[in-house]
Amino acid sequence: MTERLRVELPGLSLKNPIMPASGCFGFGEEYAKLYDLSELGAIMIKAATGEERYGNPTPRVAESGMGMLNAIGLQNPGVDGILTNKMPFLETFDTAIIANVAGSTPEEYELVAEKMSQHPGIHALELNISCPNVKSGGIQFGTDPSLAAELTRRVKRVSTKPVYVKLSPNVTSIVEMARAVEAAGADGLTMINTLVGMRIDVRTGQPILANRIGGLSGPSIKPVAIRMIHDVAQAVSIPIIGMGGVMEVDDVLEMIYAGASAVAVGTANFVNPYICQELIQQLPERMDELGIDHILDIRGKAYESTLHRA
Amino acid sequence: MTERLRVELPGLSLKNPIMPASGCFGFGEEYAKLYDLSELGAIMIKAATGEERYGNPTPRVAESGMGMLNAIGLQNPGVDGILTNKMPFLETFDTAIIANVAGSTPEEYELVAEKMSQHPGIHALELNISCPNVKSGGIQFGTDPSLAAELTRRVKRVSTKPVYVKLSPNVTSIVEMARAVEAAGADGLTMINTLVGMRIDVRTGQPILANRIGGLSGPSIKPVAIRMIHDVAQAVSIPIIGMGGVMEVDDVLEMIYAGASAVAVGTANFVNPYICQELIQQLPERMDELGIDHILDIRGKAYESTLHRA
Amino acid sequence: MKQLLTVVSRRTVAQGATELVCRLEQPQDIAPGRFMHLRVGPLLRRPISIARVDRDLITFLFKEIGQGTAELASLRPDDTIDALGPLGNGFPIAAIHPTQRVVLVGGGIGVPPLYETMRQLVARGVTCEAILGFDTATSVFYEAEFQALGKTTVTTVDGTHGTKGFVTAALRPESYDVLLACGPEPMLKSLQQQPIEHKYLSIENRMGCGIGACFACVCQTPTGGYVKTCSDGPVFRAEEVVL
Amino acid sequence: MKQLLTVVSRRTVAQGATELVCRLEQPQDIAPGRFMHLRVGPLLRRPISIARVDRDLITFLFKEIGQGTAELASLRPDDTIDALGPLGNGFPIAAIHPTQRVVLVGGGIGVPPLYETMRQLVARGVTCEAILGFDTATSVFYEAEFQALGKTTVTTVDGTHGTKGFVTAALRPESYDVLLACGPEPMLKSLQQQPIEHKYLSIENRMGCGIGACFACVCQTPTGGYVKTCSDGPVFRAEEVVL
Ligand SMILES: Cc1cc2nc3c(=O)[nH]c(=O)nc-3n(C[C@H](O)[C@H](O)[C@H](O)COP(=O)(O)OP(=O)(O)OC[C@H]3O[C@@H](n4cnc5c(N)ncnc54)[C@H](O)[C@@H]3O)c2cc1C
Ligand SMILES: Cc1cc2nc3c(=O)[nH]c(=O)nc-3n(C[C@H](O)[C@H](O)[C@H](O)COP(=O)(O)OP(=O)(O)OC[C@H]3O[C@@H](n4cnc5c(N)ncnc54)[C@H](O)[C@@H]3O)c2cc1C
Ligand SMILES: Cc1cc2nc3c(=O)[nH]c(=O)nc-3n(C[C@H](O)[C@H](O)[C@H](O)COP(=O)(O)O)c2cc1C
Ligand SMILES: Cc1cc2nc3c(=O)[nH]c(=O)nc-3n(C[C@H](O)[C@H](O)[C@H](O)COP(=O)(O)O)c2cc1C
Ligand code: FES
Ligand code: FES
Repeated sequence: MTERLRVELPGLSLKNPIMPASGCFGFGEEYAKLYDLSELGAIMIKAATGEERYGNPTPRVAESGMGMLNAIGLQNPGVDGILTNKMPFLETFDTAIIANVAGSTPEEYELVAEKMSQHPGIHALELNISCPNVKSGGIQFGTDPSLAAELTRRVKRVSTKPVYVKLSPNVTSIVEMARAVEAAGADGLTMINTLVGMRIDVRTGQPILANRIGGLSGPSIKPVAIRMIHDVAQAVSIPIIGMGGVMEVDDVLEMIYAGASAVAVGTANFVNPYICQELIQQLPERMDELGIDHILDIRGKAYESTLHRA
Repeated sequence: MTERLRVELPGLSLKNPIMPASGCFGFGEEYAKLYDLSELGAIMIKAATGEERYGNPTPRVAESGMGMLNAIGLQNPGVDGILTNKMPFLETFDTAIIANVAGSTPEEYELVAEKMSQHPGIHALELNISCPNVKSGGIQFGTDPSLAAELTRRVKRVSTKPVYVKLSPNVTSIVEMARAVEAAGADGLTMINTLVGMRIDVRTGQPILANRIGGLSGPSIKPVAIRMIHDVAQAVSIPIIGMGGVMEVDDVLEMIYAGASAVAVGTANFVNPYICQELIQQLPERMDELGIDHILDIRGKAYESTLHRA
Repeated sequence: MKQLLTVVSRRTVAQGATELVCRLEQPQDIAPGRFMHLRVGPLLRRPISIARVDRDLITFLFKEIGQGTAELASLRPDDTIDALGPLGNGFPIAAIHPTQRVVLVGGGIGVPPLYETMRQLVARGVTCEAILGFDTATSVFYEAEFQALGKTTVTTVDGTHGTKGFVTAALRPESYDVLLACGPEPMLKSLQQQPIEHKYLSIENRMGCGIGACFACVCQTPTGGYVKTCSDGPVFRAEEVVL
Repeated sequence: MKQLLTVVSRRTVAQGATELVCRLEQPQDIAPGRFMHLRVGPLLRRPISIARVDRDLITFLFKEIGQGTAELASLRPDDTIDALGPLGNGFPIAAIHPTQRVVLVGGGIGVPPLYETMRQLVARGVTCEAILGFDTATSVFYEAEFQALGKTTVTTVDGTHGTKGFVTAALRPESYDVLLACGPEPMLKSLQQQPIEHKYLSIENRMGCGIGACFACVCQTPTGGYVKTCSDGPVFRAEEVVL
């Protein structure tokens, strides 16, 4: 791995800026059969809750244009199950592990965050305040700046590891949300989570997803992600891990130009399970073509040159 | 035209529920060369402002996945120009004309609305409080419920025709916006306008659109539109004209199942200029296949059966 | 696991049903009942069962449902398909003894995986019987192909071909030791209740990843747990799953 | 106006440049400089100039830029393209007298529309000269085709073929009455300043509808007004547009 791709973020020393997004890579086991996970910059593991959860009924996914709706509903083995059964395997790889922390109450978030942060194999937490697929908890924290700030403060208090807050795009002002959690002590931001959407089956007249609504991800949401990263990067001084519709190496560059310091890949793993590995391999060549020396040389350049112009 | 497609809405007696969306059909002149505009349920004409506007610099459009970003910036000949030069032609068709009213200040909205509503050839107004592409005005009214309500009240006061308010999807709660404008006297809603987005050209590191941000439309936003229509339809009692990503006859049905009473088609006109005509022709056959007698028999059925179940 | 398939031939085998024969990049033996995850449609892959494999040739049989299968149906010789697979776990043919009486029950577009299954069982000396259910005469396919392998009964809902009714109309549960089935959920549900000792059902579920990572395709188990259709299945013992 | 084109042949004419010959559904005469709006890529159409028309055959020449043109370049004989057109207003060849000295100046992928233009002018008895600018030797195409119609000078920026430099390096403005040009904006800008009486420029602009309805493709005029590239152009008098 060349040093041109190295990115240093709070708690995370990444050999490259590419990582699978939470919920789109399980706990790595399936993808480890396809390539060496040590090649990854980091792995954002599936959301953890205090107890094991079964999630929503099926159908849990639907397609729409170049997007995917999902309503998995935070199915996971619970924080203890993850620490006991999933972490030992993940620790065998030379890559950073970011634990996605979810819950229905602030207490549940605290419990999960505290346990996760104490595990030596976990490098940082990603506070999931933006899951649109669970009835209680999740999205309310993600759409109200003061609730989000309060939750961030509480989790920061119990966590021994840096805390990244995952922002929801389903808000009037994502900049306000970002500022609120930064002020509350967030070490970084990850964005964006999915847009709330619905598809209806015209044969039945009913929503396709059993949960009715789901989260829209994939190429459809990329322009929304780029614009939000672009706006937030200028408003905060903590780093951003960008995500939303990344499918190709140019999408990675777009996100970094917009202000992200690293990039997570979600839905694309389902389309091409080798995508993260391929993006890491393709980055240096594409950077050569575009005359980019270090990947972070372009960070935020989409707005910085405007500032200079002004 | 069969009566199975007829839809009666405030100020609008539509022979069918299909109409081109504002800004995607100009003032009908170009499309009139392709087919008889009298076949349309209605025509939503391009936004009008108090004075002629040139709009944003180019490039004004970009593509992204199955979506399109535009930043036209309300280019239009001004309300007087439209009434003098565009309405005479539009009046030659047997279809309802809906005038899209825009502005930077409440006074400008009032001026445009008053003039438009007095024209006998205009059947209803569409209050555009959600254009993301203009620096001042437009979107602020569309993201703050009390500003939106106040503007609706003012426009209702001066308008002699029913007023439909066009909602922006770039809000935390579109239901709150819908309720606010309903309470302020709106006769109907049109939704959704575009999602704010950005694309960056990796060769320059700069946004593709000269205006930097633009409005995302097309299939990419359809699930967001469906979900918002579904939520709003249950919260208000005024009718909804749905739009956002409609490309096929099943998309029309999806919107009506979700709660819309009529459907507007935007971006799809650029992909296939005959699309509105084709949708109108295909609707009865598709309704036969699905056993739908009158188009409004399915209105809101996606949630009504839930209510029954509950 | 990822490979490019090259279309060799395409033909319509029944109304709305297409047979697509492709060349595998990596010729291999494939246990019956597994599937390939094909990159068609705008974004997500489509799971399609393997209806037949001969060294380097693979056959799919599918019904046009939406954009993805329509795209598949429009492919022409020399077109390529980005495929992931074979995925999943198929029918446990190695565990079946030639002395056991086997019935394969397929409903509509659930028929395809049973064809390769019956081929491999017959090759192993197992005598099989097939019951294939379709809606109507024009949707029947592969009847002759199955008949060449063993006793085959076709049922149609409207009685326009073969026995009138659902597959259960032709099923004599007491005559079998093993049931292998694939088809629509209502059919599988009714087969679940049949008094046959070994029952294996291939189930369908909307998929994301197809490899067990995304939890899109879970199916509940009677004990309150869950299995993943893509990686634990698509074939399960009838007692293992709540349909 | 909407028609299905059927691909007849496809070949690479220079590095990254493809020539696609298609059969028109509605054979027609087409004024040079007009374009077709082709449905490729995920959503929006792509405007591509008409490089040649012979009764029912139409030729496009294009450079692979992104997904849309890559898709076009991957088409094979018998594939079809959903096309809208011909659209726009082309070069005013009917207004050019055989006595006028005409120069056609093309830059890179601006060259294609000039080929049909020169063909039609020569057919009308007008003597034309062509100056074709490319980046480098490997990107040069259609040199022989132009040469067969009249005097043709090729320039390359790096001097690897023909005259070294930009097209202006080979342009002697005093020798022409009419200039017809198509190419990148900087080239058109410099041609705008040339002391030639009649100058017509074909400009490019990102398009939505392609027919004048969406205001995506406007270009400012010196008087503060605007024109639409798709329906008023793409060819304009040099004095009409602010580049
Ligand atoms: C293990 C497995 C094996 C299958 N084998 C076959 C086969 O051999 N022949 C055949 O005709 N069909 C088979 N199917 C069903 C087939 O996958 C769907 O018909 C197909 O995905 C529909 O895609 P579409 O784009 O045409 O339809 P659309 O309805 O437009 O698809 C939209 C989305 O829903 C999913 N989807 C829709 N219907 C189904 C379904 N029944 N099962 C799973 N996903 C669905 C699609 O994959 C896609 O993600 C199989 C399904 C599974 C799970
Ligand atoms: C009137 C006209 C005639 C043209 N004739 C030719 C021709 O004969 N040969 C040729 O090679 N090219 C021609 N072009 C340019 C051609 O349209 C673009 O190269 C093409 O649209 C790029 O599409 P893409 O999907 O490959 O690239 P992408 O960059 O992926 O396209 C993304 C979007 O930007 C638009 N776009 C990108 N570049 C251009 C451009 N230069 N002009 C207009 N839209 C653009 C695309 O249409 C699409 O909507 C012409 C353009 C115009 C306006
Ligand atoms: C199937 C699926 C499951 C997801 N599960 C989670 C999750 O558990 N926690 C979380 O924070 N985000 C989850 N996400 C959101 C993704 O991490 C990511 O933010 C989003 O999908 C946008 O990225 P993409 O377009 O690359 O997929 C999930 C997304 C998908 C598609
Ligand atoms: C090029 C373009 C111009 C538009 N101009 C307007 C406008 O003037 N007024 C308005 O209210 N909406 C305007 N819109 C928004 C559309 O009317 C519509 O709400 C939106 O595009 C979603 O529908 P669609 O996905 O079918 O395009 C415009 C959209 C596009 C793509
Ligand atoms: S489809 Fe992802 S777990 Fe089965
Ligand atoms: S592209 Fe729509 S006006 Fe020219």
